[in-house]
Amino acid sequence: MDAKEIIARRVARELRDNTLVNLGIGLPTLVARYVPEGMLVAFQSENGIIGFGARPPEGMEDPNLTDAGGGFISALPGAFAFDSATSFALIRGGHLDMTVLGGLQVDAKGRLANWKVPGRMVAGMGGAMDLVAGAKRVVVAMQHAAKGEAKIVPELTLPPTAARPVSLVVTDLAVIEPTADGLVLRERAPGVAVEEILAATAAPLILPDTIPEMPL
Amino acid sequence: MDAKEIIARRVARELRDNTLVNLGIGLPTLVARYVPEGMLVAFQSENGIIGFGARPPEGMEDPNLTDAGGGFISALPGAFAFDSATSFALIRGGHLDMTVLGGLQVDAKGRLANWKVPGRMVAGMGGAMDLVAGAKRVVVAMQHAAKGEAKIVPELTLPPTAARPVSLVVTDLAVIEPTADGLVLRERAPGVAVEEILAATAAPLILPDTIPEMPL
Amino acid sequence: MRRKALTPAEAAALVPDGASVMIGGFLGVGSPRRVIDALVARGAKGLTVIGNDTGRPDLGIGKLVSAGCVAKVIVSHIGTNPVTQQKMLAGEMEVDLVPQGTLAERIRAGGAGLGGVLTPTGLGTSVAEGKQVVTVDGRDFLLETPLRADVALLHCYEADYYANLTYRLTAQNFNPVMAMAADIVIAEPDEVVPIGVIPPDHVRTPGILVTHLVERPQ
Amino acid sequence: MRRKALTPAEAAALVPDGASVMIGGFLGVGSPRRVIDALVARGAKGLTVIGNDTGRPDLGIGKLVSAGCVAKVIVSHIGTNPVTQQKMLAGEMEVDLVPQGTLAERIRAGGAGLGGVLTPTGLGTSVAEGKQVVTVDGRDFLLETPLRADVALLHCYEADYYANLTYRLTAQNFNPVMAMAADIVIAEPDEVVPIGVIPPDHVRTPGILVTHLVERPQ
Repeated sequence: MDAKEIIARRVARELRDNTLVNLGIGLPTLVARYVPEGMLVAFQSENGIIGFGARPPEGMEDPNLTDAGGGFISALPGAFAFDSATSFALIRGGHLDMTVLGGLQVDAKGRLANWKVPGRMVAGMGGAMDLVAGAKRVVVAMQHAAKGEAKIVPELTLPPTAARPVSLVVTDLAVIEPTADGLVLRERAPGVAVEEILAATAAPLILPDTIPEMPL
Repeated sequence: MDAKEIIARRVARELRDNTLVNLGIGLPTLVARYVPEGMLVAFQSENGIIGFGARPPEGMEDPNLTDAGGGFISALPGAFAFDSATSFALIRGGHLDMTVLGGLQVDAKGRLANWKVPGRMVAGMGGAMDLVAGAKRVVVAMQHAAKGEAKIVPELTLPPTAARPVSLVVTDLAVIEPTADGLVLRERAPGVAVEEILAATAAPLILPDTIPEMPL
Repeated sequence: MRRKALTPAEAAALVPDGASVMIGGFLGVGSPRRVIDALVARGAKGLTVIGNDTGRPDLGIGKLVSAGCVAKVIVSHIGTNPVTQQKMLAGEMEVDLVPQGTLAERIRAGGAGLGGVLTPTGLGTSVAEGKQVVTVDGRDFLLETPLRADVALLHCYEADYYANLTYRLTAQNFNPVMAMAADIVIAEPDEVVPIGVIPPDHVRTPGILVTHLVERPQ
Repeated sequence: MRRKALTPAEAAALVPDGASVMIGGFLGVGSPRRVIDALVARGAKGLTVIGNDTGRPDLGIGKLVSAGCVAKVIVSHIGTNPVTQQKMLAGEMEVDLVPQGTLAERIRAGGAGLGGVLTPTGLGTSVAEGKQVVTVDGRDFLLETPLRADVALLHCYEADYYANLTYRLTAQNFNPVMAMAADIVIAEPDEVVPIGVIPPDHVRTPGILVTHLVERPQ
């Protein structure tokens, strides 16, 4: 199982029945593949649809039906299409049970940075700032480190996406929960030792008595 | 021709081709009867439709299609139905070319009062405050006096509907235009002398050299 | 979520005495008549009702006023209901009057997570009393704050069993904004259709906002 | 008003060099492609473009960026267009980044006559720099001001000859709010239908907002 699959499978465990969930573009979209059997989750794509499904068969794509990354999707029975003002009224208004976002950095206070690397890469925040400000739960899905550099850091060195802390961070090595006391190491990836996680993490981690392996 | 018909016919002369117009409930709704031949005016009813027509024949009414006074109406080809937020976005956003409202008082500054008589009658402002704040032109259609009491007064004694002055006042006796210098008497009703208008008006009126009869 | 349709009485039982309740409709058009009748039958008490108007004594929100279910109303217009006027003057019921467009925006703000909106409406009138005036680009505006409620009672035209809703002509009015601004959202449809029958572009309120669905008229 | 449909070139001629232009679409989906191509063909210059993103170098608003038509963009995302990044870093084009939900609300406010809205989005980030913070019921919000433009270029699914518009699925996005927030509003439909064919409940943008209609694709 590669790093992305580990992350996506573990994040999928955070899904709950009868909820509305937004998946950011990139890694987070993989989560939709691992919805637990029998569970009904409505996915929102912030470009304007709730209740979308997989890419249609070749030749049956509709240029007016895409996800937020521009990929073709299908509409499930009971889908709802809407404009951008409505989309973000749903997001900002607290009607979204969970959002899953990619991350460049998370710091000891649980703050996320994911839209800009000054002087190098400016993606823009897109919907991320609204999602972090408004969703009931914010789950960050990201690789634990990038090119050997820790992404979980004492203090953000990149521009923050919001002042509000995220709810949970899921990486290929660990599940980490930001709390008022600091970052708590909740779970290890299969076969990963706590020492390995500590070595790959620049921020201090609080270690509970038991740190089980992730259920995947 | 009775007082109401005079007022409605004269206000109808203010209609322009290809415009969006809101008619307040009561006297202003009569204006729709006198749209000049060949002119296309879209009427908005603030409860949620643009492009409505007359009451349908007996037995063909729809309980979900009414005007702001609760009366049955019909939908013309090309009509648009909408919710209250959209309705007032159109009104407040300056998309309405003209509104015609009833009035209790207008003062020398052109300010309108039309929603409350303290201690006696509280109708509520309904959409009137938004209409006066947002419409490009605000025309007041009212009887010149009520039970012998002047309704055009030096200073409002009733609670104002807005700080913004109205554009024109049309009564059964006169057409009066609020200007920066004060109220200007523009026209007389057929057969009505200037002296008669002055006697029925408590606010000072500016008298131009010629004060023609209203075209009806 | 698939939703079992409730009877109007079951729906009315979800509205606690003393609750704040948004009720869709404009002079009763687009109001949930069956749930209103069930609230009257139940003898609901002490409600704060947010809506466009208080209808007429035997119409729309007016039925609740006449039956003594209402402690306070937040509405734009009471001119068509003399019972409201009497109760207000007698001090039996509180009346908070809000310009119609401001009412729609305040409810929308409550559902959209906005802290408020700036409007020119009401400047220089009694509506401005006690409110903050904010200047933007040299123009003054009133700061109007969000409105939310414990319960929203909606009328709609069609619903499917996800509670996706459509509205009809002028019966739409306040229903869509209210659907976003309450903790419990109860929709009373004229017709219930299978999931998948309403095209995605025709849905006006998504089922994820609606917590309870009332059965179609029997 | 009944509207004669224009060719894309005639529509592009209505957009002056140096104008501020709102353009509907999300990564090109729901963008008025034929009018964009006509603007490129005309060699438009110095535009300030307001939209969700700058598409890709050969897609959506990106075509205007690549062709050098654009002096400034006000968008939420540029990550899919390296040409935008290059021009920004080279100082050839100004980029103003706005959170997507804030962008939608600012445009809506511009069209709805609001002086601004209060949002929690952007608090504690660089988006808050230079903006007023307003406290409502003990919570902080950013004051975000309205956006309007000289011209709005929309894509729609159907239009009738009053220019009543419908949109389709995710091609709706920013088009409806932009329709309310510009002096000149040009709609590019996939299909033009007779007046009266679109039911009143299915119209999403009324023709009274649309000043010019583009012909259906030939």
